[in-house]
Amino acid sequence: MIEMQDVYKQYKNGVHAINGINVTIKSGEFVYVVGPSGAGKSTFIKMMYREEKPTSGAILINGINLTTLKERKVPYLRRSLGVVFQDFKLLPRLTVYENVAYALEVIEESPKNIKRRVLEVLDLVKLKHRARSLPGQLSGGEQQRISIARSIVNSPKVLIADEPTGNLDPDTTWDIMEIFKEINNRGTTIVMATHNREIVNTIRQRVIAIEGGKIVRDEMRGDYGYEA
Amino acid sequence: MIEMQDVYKQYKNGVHAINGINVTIKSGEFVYVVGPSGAGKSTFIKMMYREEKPTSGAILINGINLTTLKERKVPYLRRSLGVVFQDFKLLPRLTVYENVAYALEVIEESPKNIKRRVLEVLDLVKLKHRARSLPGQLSGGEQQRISIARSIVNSPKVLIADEPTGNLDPDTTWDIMEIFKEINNRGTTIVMATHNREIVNTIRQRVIAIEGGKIVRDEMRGDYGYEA
Amino acid sequence: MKLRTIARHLKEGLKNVGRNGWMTFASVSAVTVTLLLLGVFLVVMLNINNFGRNLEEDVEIKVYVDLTATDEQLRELGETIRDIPGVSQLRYSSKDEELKNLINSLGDQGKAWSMFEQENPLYNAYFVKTSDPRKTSKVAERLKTLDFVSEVKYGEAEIKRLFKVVDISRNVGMALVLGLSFTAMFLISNTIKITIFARRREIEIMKLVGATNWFIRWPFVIEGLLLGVFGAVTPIALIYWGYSYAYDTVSPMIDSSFIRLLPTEPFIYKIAGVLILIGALIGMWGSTMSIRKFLKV
Amino acid sequence: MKLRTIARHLKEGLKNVGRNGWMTFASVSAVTVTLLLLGVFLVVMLNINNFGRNLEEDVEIKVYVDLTATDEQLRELGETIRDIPGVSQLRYSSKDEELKNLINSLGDQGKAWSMFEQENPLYNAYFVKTSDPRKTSKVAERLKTLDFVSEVKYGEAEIKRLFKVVDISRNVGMALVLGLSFTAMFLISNTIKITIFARRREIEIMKLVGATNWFIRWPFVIEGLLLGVFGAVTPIALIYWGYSYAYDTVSPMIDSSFIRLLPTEPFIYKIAGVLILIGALIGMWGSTMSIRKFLKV
Ligand SMILES: Nc1ncnc2c1ncn2[C@@H]1O[C@H](COP(=O)(O)OP(=O)(O)OP(=O)(O)O)[C@@H](O)[C@H]1O
Ligand SMILES: Nc1ncnc2c1ncn2[C@@H]1O[C@H](COP(=O)(O)OP(=O)(O)OP(=O)(O)O)[C@@H](O)[C@H]1O
Ligand SMILES: [Mg+2]
Ligand SMILES: [Mg+2]
Repeated sequence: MIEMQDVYKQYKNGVHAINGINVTIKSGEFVYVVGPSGAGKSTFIKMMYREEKPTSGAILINGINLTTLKERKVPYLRRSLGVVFQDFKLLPRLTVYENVAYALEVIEESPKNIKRRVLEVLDLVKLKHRARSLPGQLSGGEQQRISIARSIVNSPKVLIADEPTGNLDPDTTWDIMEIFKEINNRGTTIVMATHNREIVNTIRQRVIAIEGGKIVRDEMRGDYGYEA
Repeated sequence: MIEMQDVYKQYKNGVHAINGINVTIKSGEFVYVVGPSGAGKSTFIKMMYREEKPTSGAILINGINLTTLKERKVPYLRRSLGVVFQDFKLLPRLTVYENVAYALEVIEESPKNIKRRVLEVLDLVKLKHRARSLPGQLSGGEQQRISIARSIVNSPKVLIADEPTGNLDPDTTWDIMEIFKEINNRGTTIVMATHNREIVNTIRQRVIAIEGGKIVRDEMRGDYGYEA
Repeated sequence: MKLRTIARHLKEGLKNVGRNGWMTFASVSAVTVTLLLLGVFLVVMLNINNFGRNLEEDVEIKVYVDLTATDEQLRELGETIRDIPGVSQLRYSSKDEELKNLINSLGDQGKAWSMFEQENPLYNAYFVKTSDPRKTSKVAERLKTLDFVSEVKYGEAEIKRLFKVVDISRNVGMALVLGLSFTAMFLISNTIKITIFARRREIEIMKLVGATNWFIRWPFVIEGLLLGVFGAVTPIALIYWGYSYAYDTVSPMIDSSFIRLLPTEPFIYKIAGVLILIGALIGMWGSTMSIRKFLKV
Repeated sequence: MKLRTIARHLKEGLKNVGRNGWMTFASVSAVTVTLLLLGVFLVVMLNINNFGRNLEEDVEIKVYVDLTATDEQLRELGETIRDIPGVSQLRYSSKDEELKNLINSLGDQGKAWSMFEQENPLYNAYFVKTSDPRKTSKVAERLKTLDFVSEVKYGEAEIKRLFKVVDISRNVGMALVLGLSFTAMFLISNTIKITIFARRREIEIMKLVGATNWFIRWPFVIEGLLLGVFGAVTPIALIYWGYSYAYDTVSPMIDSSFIRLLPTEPFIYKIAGVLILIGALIGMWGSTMSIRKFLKV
């Protein structure tokens, strides 16, 4: 369960990115986060895995209070999550295989299990044949899929994805959404920021719309809104 | 005018990204380049501003033969183009303003003109208020818009855009497309790789579909194809 | 930490050395150059130090014996001197030998003096060396109090000057070696710091996917260790080769009593040990310190 | 290149120094430490060199004059000697003065010899110094051929040994300074190289938006120049302060004739010049060389 209470976030340069957010996301939910560019979606998401700390307010994830969580404990929080970053955040010197394996190495998984799991998820995102490439040798969409593969490789309880399909063509996007739906069906909570109206309007789920750092809409089986 | 004759591109790691492309794009045309992830769209585009050299074949842009162009002359080619990179390629240590200004500084524009033009295009992409931020302090979509601003600031004869709306919400996407259409109306050739079916199917233009490094479709007022 | 994780860190540290190609080369060569400098310097300074010690050991006290002393008393005096604490060597020279030495030392001109051979105005003398040259003046004072000792000479002024020169060069040398060591440490850790700074994004990413600080740190520490050790190899080889060569070819050419090079064998191994230790420790320390500030993500 | 572009490059180079914060600090401090080391070393070596020169200048040739020479002939000999090329100083000492010196130098024991004052077995002597101490033996050979010269002495063996010692320390010193200079250059340019390596993506981006190589290069060159100059400031200040202090407090304590420090004034300025020049040139050269390989995009 994810809970935010009265959360505000002001960046060091003075920008108010989040201006009072109260929200509860139950275990097993699938939530879209939508909103215009610069609305605060990524900030909202970054606070969940503690890349950013809120200026005020409280955030709870599965009972862990992120605002009082000790620095030392943060890695253990992150291991229970899977994160797809908007800018991929792949390790440039590691191969695709090693990048995905890294998320399992940190939890000291056995080499045999690592190998099995990594090849499994690479196959899932259709990039097994690129296992030995470096991230710099991949196309934009391929990098994004590696980031997705890494986020699900450790079978996280919560999957947080920041625009996971921005660099993907519609077919691949649907493939990825199939994967997400299946993971969700197995009980994983999914929070996904997206600009993709087609997806939001087709796979109907809870929609949280953020604008100017505030939640302006929160519908259980919502649509994308913002008709052009 | 852009012309490719029998172009092949094999990357150093052995991947055949482009496998025999012949295409002519006339001055003032507006061309979408579509295709699945990893099809070779970015490679196709990178060869136009000579980030990548073809393994064989010839590329001509406005009469300049890129395959025989001297290293020394490459900067002058690039100055006549505007490029929106898929990964933005902003200078991390320069502010938003300085990033956009850089494209004018290299052509030794006068400081007065630089200031006027830069503020003009920042206004156009609605990021004038972020002029003094660093790229790292921007949201994904904001960075993308800076990259767009930089690509049009020197009023290029050819605008090459690699997925310029991947990180933008639909409203902002339409704003950017308005800008592109206007530039195109003033005579600028536009080549734009995109995954956005909505745009391609709404603003009907020439569509070049690439798959496996080959042109599989080239229609004058085409649609996105690939129905999900 | 599981055993396989330790193995993983070792493997990863080793791999990083290869992965960072150019950066590794730059770091290793900075370490190489710095340690080479430090090594050469150490070799030179330890040798100069040794020259100084040899010089000091040349210092002798001359004890002139009263002419009234009988042979028996002369012998007894010799034994008394030998028993004084701090005396390490004793040599006797009769007044006839002394005159011969004087005449010789005056060269051709001295021949004019040879007529005094019948009527020698000189004294019998004992030549004393002390175990620690710094004790010379104390031993000399003691000698003065003995019976039948007519005069004690040891070139007080010269000895003081010599000690001063030796002390100055020794202190300057020590200061330079110390300064150079700190410089070496600073430069090596600085270089490592910059290369790690260039990888701060990677460290951030590692943290974001759930790595603990130690999980990230270990491969870096091992990498630093390897950089330091690799960087120490060339200087050690060069110094070994160069010093052996210098010792074998230069030292026979020097016919001086005090300018002698330290023998190659144990000396070079000590230098090698010092260099490899500095390389390894600074390498590890440098990377540990450097990543610290990037771990706060 | 337009004037405003030159101004832009200057401004940009200066800005970069500020923008790169930590990297600038790391580079400047590497330059600082290296140049400080080099500076201290230069100071020490130049002084040792100077000691050597002073030592050499102490070398004298003794010319003993035949007792048969009249006062007139003695005077003429003096003039002839003065005219020999290479002779720079000439001092006369009569045989009576010589005897006094000898008796004094023998200390208490010498008193026994004072009875010879009536019947002096010594010679009158000229003391000759040469303009270049290395010419001593040549001048000595020439002196031997003159009339009324009975003997020429100049401690051949001692001089050769002295020269050997001076030569060895001078050569070792020169080699160390040279080695250290190269090391300094290498380390400085290496550090700059690494910091630029960390910015290679930026250089790539600049090229991709149409910058020519020189447009990219200039700010880097200026930045390198500034890094070098900034890095030279601290060493110069420290050496200036330290040497002035050493000169004012240490030199009065040293009562030796040949261990004298070089006077502060023109000496320190030369050192400062050398350091700032090395800093600036290597800084510029380092950045120019380093960005070269990243400009091929
Ligand atoms: N590190 C930062 N420092 C300062 N300001 C920031 C930082 N990151 C984001 N911002 C600002 O905070 C606001 C919200 O940014 P955020 O990244 O959350 O937007 P977003 O909703 O994810 O937008 P997008 O759809 O473009 O990714 C923006 O105005 C942005 O400029
Ligand atoms: N620098 C590189 N080195 C080696 N292979 C590369 C490199 N860049 C791209 N590739 C490979 O070339 C193929 C085409 O890549 P390209 O980036 O052109 O695809 P794309 O059509 O732009 O895909 P996307 O829509 O995901 O951006 C891919 O299979 C990719 O893995
Ligand atoms: Mg975002
Ligand atoms: Mg692409």
